Amino acid sequence: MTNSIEEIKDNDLLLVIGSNTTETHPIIGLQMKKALKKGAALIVIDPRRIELVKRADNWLQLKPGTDVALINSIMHVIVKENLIDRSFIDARTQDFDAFKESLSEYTPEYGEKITGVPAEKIIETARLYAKASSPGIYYTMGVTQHTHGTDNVFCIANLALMTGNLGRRSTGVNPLRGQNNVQGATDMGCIPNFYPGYQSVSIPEVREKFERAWKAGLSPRPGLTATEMVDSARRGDLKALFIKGENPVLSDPDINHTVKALKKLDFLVVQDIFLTETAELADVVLPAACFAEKDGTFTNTERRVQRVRKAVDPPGEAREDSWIITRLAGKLGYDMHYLSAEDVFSEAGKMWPALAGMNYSRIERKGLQWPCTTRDHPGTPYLFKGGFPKKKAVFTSVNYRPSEELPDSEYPLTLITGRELLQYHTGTMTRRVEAVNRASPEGYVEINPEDAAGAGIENGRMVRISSRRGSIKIMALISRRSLKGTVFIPFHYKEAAANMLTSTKTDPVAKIPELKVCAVKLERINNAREKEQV
Amino acid sequence: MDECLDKIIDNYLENEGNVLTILQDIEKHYGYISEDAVYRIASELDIHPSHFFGIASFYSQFHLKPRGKNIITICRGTPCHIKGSEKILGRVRMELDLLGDEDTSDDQLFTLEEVNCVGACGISPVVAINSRVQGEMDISKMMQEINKLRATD
Amino acid sequence: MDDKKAVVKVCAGTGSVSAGGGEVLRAFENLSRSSGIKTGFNNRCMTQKVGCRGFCSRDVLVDVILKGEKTTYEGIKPDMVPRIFEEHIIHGRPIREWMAGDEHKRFHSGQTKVVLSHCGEIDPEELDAYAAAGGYGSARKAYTLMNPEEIIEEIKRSNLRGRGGAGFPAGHKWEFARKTRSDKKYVVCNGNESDPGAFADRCIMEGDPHSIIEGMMICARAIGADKGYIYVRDSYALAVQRLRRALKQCYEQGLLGKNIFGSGQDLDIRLYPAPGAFISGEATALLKVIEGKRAMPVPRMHRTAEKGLWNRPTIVNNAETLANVPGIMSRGAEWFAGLGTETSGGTKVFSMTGKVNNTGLVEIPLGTTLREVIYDIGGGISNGRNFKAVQLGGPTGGCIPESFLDHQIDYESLALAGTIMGSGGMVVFDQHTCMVDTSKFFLEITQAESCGKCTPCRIGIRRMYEILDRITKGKGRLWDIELLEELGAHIRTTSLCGFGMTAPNPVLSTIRHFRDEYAVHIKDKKCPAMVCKDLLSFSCIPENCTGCGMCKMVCPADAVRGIRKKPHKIDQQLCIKCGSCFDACKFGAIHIQ
Amino acid sequence: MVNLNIDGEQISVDKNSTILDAANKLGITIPTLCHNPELTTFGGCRLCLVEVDGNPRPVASCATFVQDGMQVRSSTPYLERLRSTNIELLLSDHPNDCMLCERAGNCKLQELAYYYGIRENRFEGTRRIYNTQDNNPFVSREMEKCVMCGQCVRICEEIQGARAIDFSYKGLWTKVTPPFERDLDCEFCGQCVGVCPTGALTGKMWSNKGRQKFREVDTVCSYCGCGCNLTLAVKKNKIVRVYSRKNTINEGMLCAKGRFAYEFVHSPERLSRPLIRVNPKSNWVLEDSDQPYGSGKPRQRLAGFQDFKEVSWDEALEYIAFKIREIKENSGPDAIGGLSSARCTNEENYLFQKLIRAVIGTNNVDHCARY
Repeated sequence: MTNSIEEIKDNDLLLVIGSNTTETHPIIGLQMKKALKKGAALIVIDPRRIELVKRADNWLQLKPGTDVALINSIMHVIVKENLIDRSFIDARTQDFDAFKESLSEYTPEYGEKITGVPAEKIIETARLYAKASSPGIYYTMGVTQHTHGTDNVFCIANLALMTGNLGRRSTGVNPLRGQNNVQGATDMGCIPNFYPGYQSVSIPEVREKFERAWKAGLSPRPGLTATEMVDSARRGDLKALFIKGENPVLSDPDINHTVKALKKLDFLVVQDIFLTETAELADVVLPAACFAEKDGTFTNTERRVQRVRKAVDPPGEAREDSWIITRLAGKLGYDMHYLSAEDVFSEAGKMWPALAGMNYSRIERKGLQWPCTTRDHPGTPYLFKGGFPKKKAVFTSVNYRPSEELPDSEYPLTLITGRELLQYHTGTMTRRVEAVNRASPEGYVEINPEDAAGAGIENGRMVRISSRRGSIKIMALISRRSLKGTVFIPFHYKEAAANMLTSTKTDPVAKIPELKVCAVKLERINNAREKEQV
Repeated sequence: MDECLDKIIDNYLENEGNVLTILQDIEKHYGYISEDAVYRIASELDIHPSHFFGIASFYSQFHLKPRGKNIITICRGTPCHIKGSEKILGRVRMELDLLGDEDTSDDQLFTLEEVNCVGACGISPVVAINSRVQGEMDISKMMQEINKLRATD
Repeated sequence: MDDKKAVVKVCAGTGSVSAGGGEVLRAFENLSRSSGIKTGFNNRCMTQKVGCRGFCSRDVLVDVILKGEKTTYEGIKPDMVPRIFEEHIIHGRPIREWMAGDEHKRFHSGQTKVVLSHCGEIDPEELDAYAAAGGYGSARKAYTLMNPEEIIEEIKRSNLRGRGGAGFPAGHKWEFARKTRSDKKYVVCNGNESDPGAFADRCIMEGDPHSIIEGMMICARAIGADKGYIYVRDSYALAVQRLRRALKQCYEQGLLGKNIFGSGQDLDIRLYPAPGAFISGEATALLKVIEGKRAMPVPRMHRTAEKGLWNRPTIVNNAETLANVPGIMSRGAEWFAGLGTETSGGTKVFSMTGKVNNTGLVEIPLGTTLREVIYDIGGGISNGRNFKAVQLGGPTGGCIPESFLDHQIDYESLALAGTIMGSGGMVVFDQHTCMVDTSKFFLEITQAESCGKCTPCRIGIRRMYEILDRITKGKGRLWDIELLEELGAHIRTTSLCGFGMTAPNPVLSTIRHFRDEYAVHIKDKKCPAMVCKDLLSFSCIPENCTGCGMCKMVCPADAVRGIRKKPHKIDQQLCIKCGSCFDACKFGAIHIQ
Repeated sequence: MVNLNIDGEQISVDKNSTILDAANKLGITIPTLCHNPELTTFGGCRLCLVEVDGNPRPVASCATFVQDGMQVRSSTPYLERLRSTNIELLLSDHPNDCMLCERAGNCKLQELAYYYGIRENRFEGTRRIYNTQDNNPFVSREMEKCVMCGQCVRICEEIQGARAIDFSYKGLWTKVTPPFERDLDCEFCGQCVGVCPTGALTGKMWSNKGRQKFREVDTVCSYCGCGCNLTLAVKKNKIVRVYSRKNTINEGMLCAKGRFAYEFVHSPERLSRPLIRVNPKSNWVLEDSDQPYGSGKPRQRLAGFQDFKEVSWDEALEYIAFKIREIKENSGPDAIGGLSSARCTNEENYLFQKLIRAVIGTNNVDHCARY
């Protein structure tokens, strides 16, 4: 997030794209509700009639995967009606003219044709956003989990730049992180091309700095992303995988593919708190401690580093991950010795200036938001106040590309996957909570009433959903939340796993799989319950 | 049933309606506040059903359960009380065999209600039988009325 | 009135309609029509429905005006109509024995009709009738000749005070709303009439709906409102119907809507029929209901005149208050102020019921004494019994004993006597009324009608009711009177809204004036008025009993034993103390102890 | 700014402050049950009454704006008697259940009753008695204990925007209910539980796990990215309830997962010893595995475990080190990869990528940022 959660309430316009915020980020949802109560306008861009739609001033129900066309046509209107922020563009950006040119064909009418959103709504949205004084854009995986996810993000950045809506309080672009410490894991360098603090592995000076600090030779080659590792394993190139606290069998696209790949590995280590579906395929399983059993820090979606504290002992011989990692490093002949979690934290701070100003006593009561470079730096509630790191922000022209797998006569529906309120991710944690299971006991496929009628399906019936990759049995939930021609499945339920169906096509840059669009078909089946009755 | 709901919703949309007017309409059409109707209208209009229940349960005029075929309303206003409405009430309860907080007879023929005042205090005690107000009521007149209604069933 | 025509006026208030007013009217209409064919008499006779005439104990009341001379009949039933028609209308011979007698004259002559002046005189369903009586002249004046400040000044000088209970000066209220800046302002007519037993507002709404609309128009002009609501309980079916019709006529005539009287000001008035609940009459609760919420009062951090409906300046005035406004504007503030006392101008309508000879609506100038009302207008206590107390202000008002009968009726002296003006309920009790039972009766209503929001009202009133209940059942404790006094004062002091602040009044006032009666209930387990049935026992006096069996027949509990022509006995175990045997016995053989 | 005097102390506050705000600023405690600064003013409990010179009646300090020159007394024998009577009234309609109540020791009503020394109750009478149980999975609703402070209704409407509950009925029988008194069916955020001053609303999973002498540990929620601050109440090495403090970034608000979904920590299915595979990887098919989660069975008896044997840490780590060295030697470091976790701490993630990069020697390290 460029801004803080606390700033949301002062937005005068909320533009929510591809984010079912009230279910996936309930507490950020509360801040949005506060803003709405204070009179903010709300624009929702989502194919589903999510809860926020009820409160929206404008709802753009686009066809899945047409985000680029939609945002480009919104920007077309902004240019055409001269609602751009010229002084901001001149002072703080470059390449605007070429970018402006690229928008010319995206008239609202053209946008309507591709996205299905009426041209008037596109025009109205453009005006509302461009004229707002402190608008905030909020998005999550609905924007990024596409083969053109990077393009979508560029579009959003362009939109904010051309209207000068960045670098102010309550004004910015805010991807909402879906997991407690995605931000931190990325910050800490658990990505193949960056060391901690987004320092590129391919820049020699940077590499040397880390080699000196870590007293080890480092590889200059950027590594593989998670999806690439799975592909590589299936090809037989990757021989060993160490998975810590992840359940790719359920969370990655195309489960059959993932399982085949993992089985093909020579050696798989899984370190987790439960015997997950992935762990069942492991050669060695290591029992880890959960969040309540260790000390450390999490970094939330607003870049706030906060203290995690040990409350209880882990069960049996389960150990904190840091204990396991340092012991293993020792066995491999590398001395990794730390007195405490804070010891590790201060090493990270030495390697990454944005964290250098923090220590545990500073964040004892309330966390700090990076960048926080010195011991008296108050942290950074919103980014780009004084300008962009590269001096001038670049406009990136993008063109609409259809999603990789579009519905056809054989697979006529588009599948969207996502989360629901009570269950969480692959269910490893929440499905072991009795109360959650009682309230959200089973998976379902949300089907538009018209599609359901077409297929002769009643509410609550078991149906079969298939894609080119696999098929699952699942309960039908007929609801107007879904756009006609699309179905939605939450991916928490292993017995009706959405990722049996999804495609492994990824974005060429970010390597994000296209989990939000794939083609499926729907069939009614006679469920067991029904047979018993007969 | 659906037509009924549509009418209620139309009335709401056309006449600056609110929860109260919808409840009045539901009561009018169904004779009580049907849970099913409330839930369907609530989802149609995106108003939470708790809003309806909070108001419906506030007024004695709204009924949360289906009612009998004939409604006997006994006024319990001050003048009627002084002129013996309690005696009539007790006798009718006995006659209809209503126990505890029951208000509808087992044969669903009668529902007995009390009202604070129907505004006809000059002719108290007042009883309304199927909204027909009858003044200067006494026990024997009351029994005749009940028997008449039983006979016509 | 054209004296060539015979005019028949049939009272058409709720009381009258339930007494057969509709049938009486139809009988007149039918006769008029049929006789018209025969005699060509039709043109001379017109029948009108008129609003309540206040004298409800003598319904159905019929006026026959022949050649300008008005004759009033009382207690008319449909089968009596042909004779009136034949003898009076056709032959000009009034029927003496059916004419309203002295009581009727007395009932009306003691009153000063201001708010009720149109009720019973003009057809409430016709705008023309109202206009013919000078209606909407005041509104025209307010919109075309006066500026808002002048209107407010006029109302202030008239000493008009809110007739809904608390008696806040109306002009001041309007001034607050006038001075508060807002994009929108509202005027709301409170026609909830919470008080069971009071029906003044209903009669005005039924009998003179246009006067309320005109009052609202003038108020809207004064404060700058362009939206009004008439809140009326939907069980007042006739009032709802008449108001709806009146509003429709106003829109048709351009009296409401855009650009009223060419003043450039708009006014839209909506009728808001809502279910009746006692608490809805409280202004903040009433506004919540219009907002579509539960009728729960909110703390008055701001005046409603400054922040009311949807947080906009809002005037909430009682129907009677608003109906007074046109008269003030046309006849002048001095005239109105002159009618009342120094602190409160004008008249007040009371709904007099209970054990008086003449019950009905009574309009008197403020400052009249209670004795005048009860004895002169009301004709004294019925059945020749003795006056015991009079309850004013409805279930949250207080009871006043005989010693206060010569006090003036105005806001201040009523407060001194421990009661309130309320919405004008007046119930007269005779010596056969038990004051403990009466208090319990009122608290039974108020404990159920509490909105449940604040602690003292929700739980406290219920507890007072329970204490009263045990006293009337002979289970009172020695300290119960003091406990009631403490709790009553506590509820009065700590409650959130006016409802809770006044709800203990019936108990506190009766303890104040009739403390001994409570003490007898508690210490001697006796009810001196023979009302609290748990403290009574019924027995048969063998010397008087003829064994006629009447008591046995009426006893709902089969508690009477005995064979014909032999003295009967009452089984104390079975007796439910309903009193039916006592009423049925013609020989005075039932003894109550 | 407005100057006023409370209990002899002078204070200057903003003109939109209430007397209660001003008193709080002075550190003067005025008892309340229904007041919550985040919510609209309710004015229902009538405990915060104060005396203001010139006013014939005490006023509710939560609902009265300050005025210049106001002389306020927050505590006099008269006021204390009024407060005590109101508590006594509340207790007359409250079950005598402190012995078993989850909130005993942490209950505002109990505390006030103690403070005012109310043992005998002069107002005993009808109590609300409700027999129906609310069968929702999360929130225990014992409405007999409700003091009608209305905080739950207001927070549900004003903050959560859910309106899942409202007041219903009237008089003594006024009650907070879901529509038609059905079972609570909402987002289960538990905001209502967080504000309830008594034992009327509690977490169902709290019951019989202990109610006092907790160790409170402040930490951060492990679900979504909002970073809500949690306080874990710990007793005998078990998390027994979860709540959030008001002065946190999430302002004391939580969602159903953060507040109620902590049971997994103590699940008997937790891994507790390192495992090494002994049987070949079976033909594992997802759809046919109908082993439900949360079956409550100890982990050894779950399907899946039969392919493994429990080993010591030393054995497991030696084995891993051996295999890694072997593969690195045969296929080079880039044949090895590591997937880290967005669940884990910054420190652990830092160490993990350091392990992969500095110890194994490859940049093949990633985590699930993309899902």
